[in-house]
Amino acid sequence: MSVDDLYRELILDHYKSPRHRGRLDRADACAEGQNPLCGDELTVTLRFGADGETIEEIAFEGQGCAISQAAASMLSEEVVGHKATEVAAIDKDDSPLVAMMIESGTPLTPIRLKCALLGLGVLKVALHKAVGTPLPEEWTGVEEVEFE
Amino acid sequence: MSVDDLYRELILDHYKSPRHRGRLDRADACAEGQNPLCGDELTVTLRFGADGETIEEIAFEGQGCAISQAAASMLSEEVVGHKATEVAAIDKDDSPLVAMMIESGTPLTPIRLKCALLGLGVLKVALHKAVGTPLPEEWTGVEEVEFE
Amino acid sequence: MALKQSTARIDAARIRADFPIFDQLVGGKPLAFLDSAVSAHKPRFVLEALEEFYEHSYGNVGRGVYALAERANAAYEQAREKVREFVNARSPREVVFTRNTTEGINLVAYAWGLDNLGPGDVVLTTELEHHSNFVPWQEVARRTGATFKAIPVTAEGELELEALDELGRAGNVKVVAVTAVSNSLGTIVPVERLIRFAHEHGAIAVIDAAQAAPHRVIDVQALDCDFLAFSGHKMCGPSGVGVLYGRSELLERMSPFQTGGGMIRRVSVEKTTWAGLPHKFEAGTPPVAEAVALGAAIDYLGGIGLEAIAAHEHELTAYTLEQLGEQPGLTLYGPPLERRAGIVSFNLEGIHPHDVAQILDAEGVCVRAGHHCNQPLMRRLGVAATTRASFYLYSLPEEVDRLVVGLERARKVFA
Amino acid sequence: MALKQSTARIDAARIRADFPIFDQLVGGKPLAFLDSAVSAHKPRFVLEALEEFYEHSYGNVGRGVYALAERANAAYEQAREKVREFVNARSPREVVFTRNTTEGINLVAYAWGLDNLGPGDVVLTTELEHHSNFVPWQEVARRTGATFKAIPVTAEGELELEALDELGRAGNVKVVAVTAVSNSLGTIVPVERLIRFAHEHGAIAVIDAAQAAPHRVIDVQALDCDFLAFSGHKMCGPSGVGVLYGRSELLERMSPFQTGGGMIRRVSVEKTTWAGLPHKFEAGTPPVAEAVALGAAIDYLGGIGLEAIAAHEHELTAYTLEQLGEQPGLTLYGPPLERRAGIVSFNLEGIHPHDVAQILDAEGVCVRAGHHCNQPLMRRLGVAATTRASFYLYSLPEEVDRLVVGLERARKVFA
Ligand SMILES: Cc1ncc(COP(=O)(O)O)c(C=O)c1O
Ligand SMILES: Cc1ncc(COP(=O)(O)O)c(C=O)c1O
Repeated sequence: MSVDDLYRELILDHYKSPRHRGRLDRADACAEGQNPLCGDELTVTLRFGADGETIEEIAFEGQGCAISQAAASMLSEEVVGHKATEVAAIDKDDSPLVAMMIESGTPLTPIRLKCALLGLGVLKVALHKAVGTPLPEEWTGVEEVEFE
Repeated sequence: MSVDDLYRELILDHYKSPRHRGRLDRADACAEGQNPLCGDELTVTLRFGADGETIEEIAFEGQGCAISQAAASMLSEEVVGHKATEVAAIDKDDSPLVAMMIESGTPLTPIRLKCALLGLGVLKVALHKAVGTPLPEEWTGVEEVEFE
Repeated sequence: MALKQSTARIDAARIRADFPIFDQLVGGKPLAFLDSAVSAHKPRFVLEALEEFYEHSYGNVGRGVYALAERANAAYEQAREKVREFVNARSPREVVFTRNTTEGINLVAYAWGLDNLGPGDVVLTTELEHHSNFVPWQEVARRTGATFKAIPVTAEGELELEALDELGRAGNVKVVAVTAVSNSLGTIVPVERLIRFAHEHGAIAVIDAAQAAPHRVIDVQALDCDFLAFSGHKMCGPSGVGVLYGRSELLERMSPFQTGGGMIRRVSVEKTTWAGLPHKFEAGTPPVAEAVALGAAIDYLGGIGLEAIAAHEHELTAYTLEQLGEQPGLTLYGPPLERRAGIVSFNLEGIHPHDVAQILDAEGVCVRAGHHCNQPLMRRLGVAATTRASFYLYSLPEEVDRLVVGLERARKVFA
Repeated sequence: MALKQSTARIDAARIRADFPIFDQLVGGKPLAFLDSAVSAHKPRFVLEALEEFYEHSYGNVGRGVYALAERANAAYEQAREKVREFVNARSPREVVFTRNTTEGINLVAYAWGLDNLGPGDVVLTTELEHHSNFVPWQEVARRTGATFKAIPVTAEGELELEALDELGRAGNVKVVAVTAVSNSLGTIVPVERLIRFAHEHGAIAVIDAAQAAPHRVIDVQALDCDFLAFSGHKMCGPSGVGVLYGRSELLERMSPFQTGGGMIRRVSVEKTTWAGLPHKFEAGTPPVAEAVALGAAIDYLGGIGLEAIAAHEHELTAYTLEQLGEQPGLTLYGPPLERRAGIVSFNLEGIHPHDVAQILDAEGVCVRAGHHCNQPLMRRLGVAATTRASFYLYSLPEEVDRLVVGLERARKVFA
């Protein structure tokens, strides 16, 4: 994978101008997670619609590399309007940034994949805590850092 | 070293007819020790002369290979009449069986050396406990098995 | 884990050519190597994988983003996946790389035991155990105030399973730690029975597979054990690497064993949290190259087939029992052939095993002499030591013949 | 452990030819390998020693009486003697082979800590520590009820030694655990001062020499430390082996850490006693081949000379600080050159270290990006991560030049 493929315009754009950035007050679900390899951290907060299961608002906050931040930003655009169960079922290969790299024939390496999946993982943890949807395997048994 | 060198007549003779075999009553010094590699065990008991430091009587008891048993037997013949401090100063290369093998140009290998030195080690432990002579390095810090 | 008789046969003489150690003469004689239970030799295939890794892909794991680091990491995780398949674990998250069997058992004894045992609890092992599946339990019992007990064995070296009823009635059994195959006697232990016993009493079942994994198919799901440990060096892999399989539900709830780099989630003076499985149990730089080479060993053994290897060893064992049975003054230990892996322990009357082994060595025959890290078993058998021959895929009947000749010589020397 | 300037110079380009890893192109480019602090590459000399051992002398240690086993045992103990000389220990009994630095520290934390720490006692480490010399102490403090404290560091990453007075006055310090060289910043720590402090207060001094042993002469007698740990893989040795030096008086009085085969004197259900040093601390089959190859690495480094290696790294570090100091938007971390080993950490404004490392990788430049297992230090520096270049005997100034070119490219990509 060439560096230009990886740092293509879309990713840099999301990195520099992240969508749904911040932290919601009165959130219905929230979680915080780290990528232990690099120390990157992301916090997600979200609110459901009236049905109590459709994501109406979402916000990510944290610090990390372009891949992890852009992946969270791209994900945030995709999940609004979707039900918790649908989001919990998103396969890693279907998260937007990862899918884009696969489609372009330049899949992420395993280590960078962990960066790209931090946002999805944290989101699934939040949904799990709020409405009991399944956790991804790599997050089971991990002592969850409580959200203050 | 050829097997015949190792199992020369003298060694087999001491193995089959060990000298100073047994256990003394009313011993002035005693100790028990193992070769952890093979589980061989030897117990030594001894009595000092009137000066309280010259070995007057000694007895070894235990089980083990021809080398360990013959070495203890040969040693027992050598130490009678010697002072505790003299015995504590016997270098491993000077214990009778080991010295004999070195002289004949067929020194023991490191693992068999441990067998040959079990008797000397146990004896030094006994003297250390009775009259405070130094322990060989390999016996320091070893939890000594108490003699009942 | 009963012996699966298979029609596949291996050509041990051809296999032997894969092992460079046999290319040399030792003391002017070709090696008759009958000591594989202590450690196996390495085929060229494994040594080449080791070298290839160091020369082209070496790096630390789980950390770097550059290509070489990704390559090392991928090779390491691929080895883990090979191990997962080898023992049929549900997930590579259940596969922890250790130094050896001993460390795997210590890991469970410390990380599970310190937090889950206390006065009144019973830690149950057996008189058949290698010290590595005996002393760690004795130690953790001492530290926690739990009671340490050992299931007795018969004079033939099989577990006295009738003792289980009473042990079960007495209650409070929290751990059942048992070997799958005895390293001294070759006894094949009915571990399924003991695992069932453990679970009926709410205990965890810990299997020492050091002597099983190299020789017979292991399926941790079929066994339903909670932990299972083995060593790479006994199965044609390098020294310095072993495996602990652990049921993920248990591993997830356990404290870590060793702590440090690579196993944390977040560290601060106030509080530290742990990484997910299996990394939580792999503190510090792991034996990276060794794990990769163990993966190659699994490939190598897989190419030959464990069933075929077990069948080959079974034949050699039958032949050895037959040959040794005819030797004057020779006592054989252990169970009958049907319940025995490729290990034969014996003693020659009036000659200490050390001396037997020394004389055999002069004939180029390598056997083990001693207590084999089985002192409780030796005490049960009423001996201080035995001489032991053990087989592997490269073992040949000629080696057994040379053993017999050597024993005759030993009798002559000591006549 | 101050930097010894030596007039000896090494020919790094020639040395580089000893390392097969550099014979290849990665991604079409020669390697600019600036990540030796995480793990070093291996010279052919070491790989050949490893192969030679497996092919001719492989065996388990301390057990067999046959010639091959004696050979393996002798090679293993000879490696121990080489390590003894390398750190100037009084006796090989003070040299314990471990898996890595992390295990050495865990050994002390468990085997010394569990029996010697309790409520009211203080375990003192520093904010500079690698997680491997931080978390084990935090954990043993938690288990024993002791208090865990960390000596603070300055913004330049040096220890605030003034803090010692108050810590000393508060009393009850039982352990002082400190690194000799910071793996993130290269800080050379005045460990002599801390060891003296420890002994003045009746504490043990534990030195993490993971980043020191590969690069500078260590003399445990001159240092007067109680324990000192390092890893083989960072000093041209194989993965899977490390060393713990321990003062014999302490090791003798300590309980074992792991238990099992090879470390016992006598085992029974009622009571087990331990073998003498160093075997008491080496349970199970050790990393035999790895220890032998580590011995070869010591020979290799000795042939070149640690002073010359340190001097070479010093020059490269000076050059790097100079080059990077001119880069726009680049922040350098760590102490001045005089108190710095061959490690340089930095950040580029607006670009995360992971992205920097990824772009550098595309240029064939291997650097580390992350928290380097130093989260408490990162927090002190106010960053989540840094990019780090680190040097070894085979490092070349051209590699630094390629780093600079790569950084320019990173700025362009993120412009
Ligand atoms: C200062 C320091 N301590 C400890 C360690 C841990 O070494 P290992 O992973 O070999 O146990 C490292 C290696 O990263 C280090 O740099
Ligand atoms: C049954 C059994 N358990 C445990 C062990 C210990 O294995 P390791 O020394 O590789 O830890 C052995 C090896 O001797 C063994 O045979």
